[in-house]
Amino acid sequence: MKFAVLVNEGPYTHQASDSAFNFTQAALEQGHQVIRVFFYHDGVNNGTRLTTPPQDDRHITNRWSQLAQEHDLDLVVCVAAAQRRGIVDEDEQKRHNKDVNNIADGFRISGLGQLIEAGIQADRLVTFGD
Amino acid sequence: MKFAVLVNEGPYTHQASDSAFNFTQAALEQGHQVIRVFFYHDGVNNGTRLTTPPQDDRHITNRWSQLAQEHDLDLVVCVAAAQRRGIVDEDEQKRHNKDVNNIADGFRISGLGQLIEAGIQADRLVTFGD
Amino acid sequence: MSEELQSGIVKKFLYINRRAPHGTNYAQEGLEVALIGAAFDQDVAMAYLDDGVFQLKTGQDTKTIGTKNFSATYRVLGDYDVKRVYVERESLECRGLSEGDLMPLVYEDEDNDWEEKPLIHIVSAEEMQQIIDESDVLINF
Amino acid sequence: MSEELQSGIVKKFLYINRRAPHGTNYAQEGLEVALIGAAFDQDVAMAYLDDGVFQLKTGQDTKTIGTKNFSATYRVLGDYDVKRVYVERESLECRGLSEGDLMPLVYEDEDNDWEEKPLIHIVSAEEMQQIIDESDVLINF
Amino acid sequence: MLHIVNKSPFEKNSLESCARLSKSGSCILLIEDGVYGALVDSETNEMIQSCLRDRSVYVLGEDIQARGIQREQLVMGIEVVDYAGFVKLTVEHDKVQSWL
Amino acid sequence: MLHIVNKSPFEKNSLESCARLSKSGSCILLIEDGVYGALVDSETNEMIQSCLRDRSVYVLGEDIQARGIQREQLVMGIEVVDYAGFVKLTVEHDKVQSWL
Repeated sequence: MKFAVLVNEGPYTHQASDSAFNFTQAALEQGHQVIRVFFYHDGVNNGTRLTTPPQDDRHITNRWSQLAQEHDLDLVVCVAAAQRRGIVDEDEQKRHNKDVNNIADGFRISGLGQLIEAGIQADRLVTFGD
Repeated sequence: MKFAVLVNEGPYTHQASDSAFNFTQAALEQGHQVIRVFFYHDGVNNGTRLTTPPQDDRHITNRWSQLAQEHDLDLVVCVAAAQRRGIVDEDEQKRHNKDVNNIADGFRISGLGQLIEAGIQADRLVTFGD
Repeated sequence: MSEELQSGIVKKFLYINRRAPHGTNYAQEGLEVALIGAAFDQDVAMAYLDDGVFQLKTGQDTKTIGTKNFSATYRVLGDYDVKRVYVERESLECRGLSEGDLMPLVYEDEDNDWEEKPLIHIVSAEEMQQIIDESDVLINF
Repeated sequence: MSEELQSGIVKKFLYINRRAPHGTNYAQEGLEVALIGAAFDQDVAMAYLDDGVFQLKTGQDTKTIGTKNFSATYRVLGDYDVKRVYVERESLECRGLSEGDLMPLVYEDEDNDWEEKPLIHIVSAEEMQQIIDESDVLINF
Repeated sequence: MLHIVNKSPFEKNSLESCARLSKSGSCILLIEDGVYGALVDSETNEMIQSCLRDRSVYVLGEDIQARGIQREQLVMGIEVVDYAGFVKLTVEHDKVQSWL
Repeated sequence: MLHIVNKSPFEKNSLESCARLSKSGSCILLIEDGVYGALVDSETNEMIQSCLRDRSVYVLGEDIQARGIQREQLVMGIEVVDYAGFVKLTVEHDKVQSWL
């Protein structure tokens, strides 16, 4: 079965990103396909490579990056939400004349259309948020 | 009178940062002193220079930076909360071996002790959050 | 748009709005999705319930708080192929509001000489149950 | 610590915890402030009310959800000069909990041959009103 | 003492907790989505009435205007202040509690 | 249809709205702080009882364990699933509504 996952909250502050990760992992373990994980609202904050949580805590962003690499996941950060919250990839960096970018490995920034497309193509859309 | 302001939410998602800004401005206009604005929890996300909100919208981070410059405000981002959320200054960049930093003008990263100190030194601590 | 999308899958999208405007920006970002969704030729409806009904309140003016005033955007929903806007009656009543407190949203009916028709349907909780249950993709704000 | 702080201002700090643990990390970040606050020689108390009472529930184990288990940290509150922990009875009762569901927190009384004493005081809403009203600095989590 | 409530009483328990745990004689200020608690004819009316019995209740004018609420729609006895008045309330009261 | 509730019913109105707007025969899963809604002897007991009358109610085992809730403390009739069971519920039901 084809799943799409929507994550509306940033890392650590709310459990949403943890729950979405655990759900995605469990779905993959059962042989399902996860066609896209879409990060919206504060969820875009999962996609920065600049976090350094305490060493005895999980590294939420790295965990997503690794899962994406292992399962060829499509991790999409909403561009409109990212602009408001300061998540920037190379293209956005150039377009908005920023000196640096902060996107993490395995994440890409794209439009809201990617969420709607996921809703059309997936058999199930499961949302995690606040 | 000496005020301290605590901001617990990031820009745009919640009104907290807007309310804190409006309150701080009104307090300064009445001749009060604002000895510190402390950004905690998701509030640390106010301190990134990488946001580019739509042109017809307010620029929350720049607004704080400008107010800080005009009134010599002390904008402090909580280091523990910043590490979990990817807000990094030059020192943090070196310490954690990051390739870039993203702190905005007029903000500095420091410890939670700065919040307690503000609570001791200010006549009033006013909190804005979710 | 990809080929698969042009192949004609049409799903019922329901955007469920349960939060007040301005205190958070879910309302604003929810509108953005609805407008962008128009390009995908899907069957799109909006549901307003709980504090979401406050989003449709007349007379909103955010100049005073310095945030973006997006409430005018609701008026263009009809132009973006959103033909059904459902508001739960129980949510209105619980908040001391009635239909007269809501912005009068309309759309132009292309099958009927572009006649202006009301976009808002006030429905009971039971009808809202049905509307939710009959939708294919539910996105919450 | 600055000179001014060493000059001896002592304020009553009350950390008010109203949120459940794990669903958000306010509980964890609230504990961090309380522990760091110990270095400032202030009069520090903790209040647990509403869903905050769930923070003190026995038997929490976050291995299953992969988040950090900070519930052991409550046991060291006494070592960090937090001498008073107030829990509102009404909040417990409304949630079907009683004192027996809470971790037994203690501190060692230095004025009394380091005798172990209970840290938790179950108080009524009226007493909690008074505790809040008598504090100087209120920080909410 | 000044108590601030910024959440809708229809969505969250902040106003309810404030009503239960603020002392007689204290002051309550509704801001942000908290201003919806001031609406007349709503189901939370009784909660705010009980506050008005022995406490003063204010609502932030900027926030009611943003939400399209007219003064006539407010429960009788609630006073409107602007941000300057908000600052004055924090000066008049010796401490501030935000029921987030 | 599967309805997911992730907020404590003592703090937010999510479970209440889910109870009002989910159809008879549907399925409700409590996760994150939503699991507190499954506690026996609490004031929200009636809400969950009304759901159990014509809907099935599940609670996520990982989330009750994290919060120190024992199975004996759950309202009778609520079933416990793990993340694998959560995935199965989303497969068995043709759509998913999250009451955030």
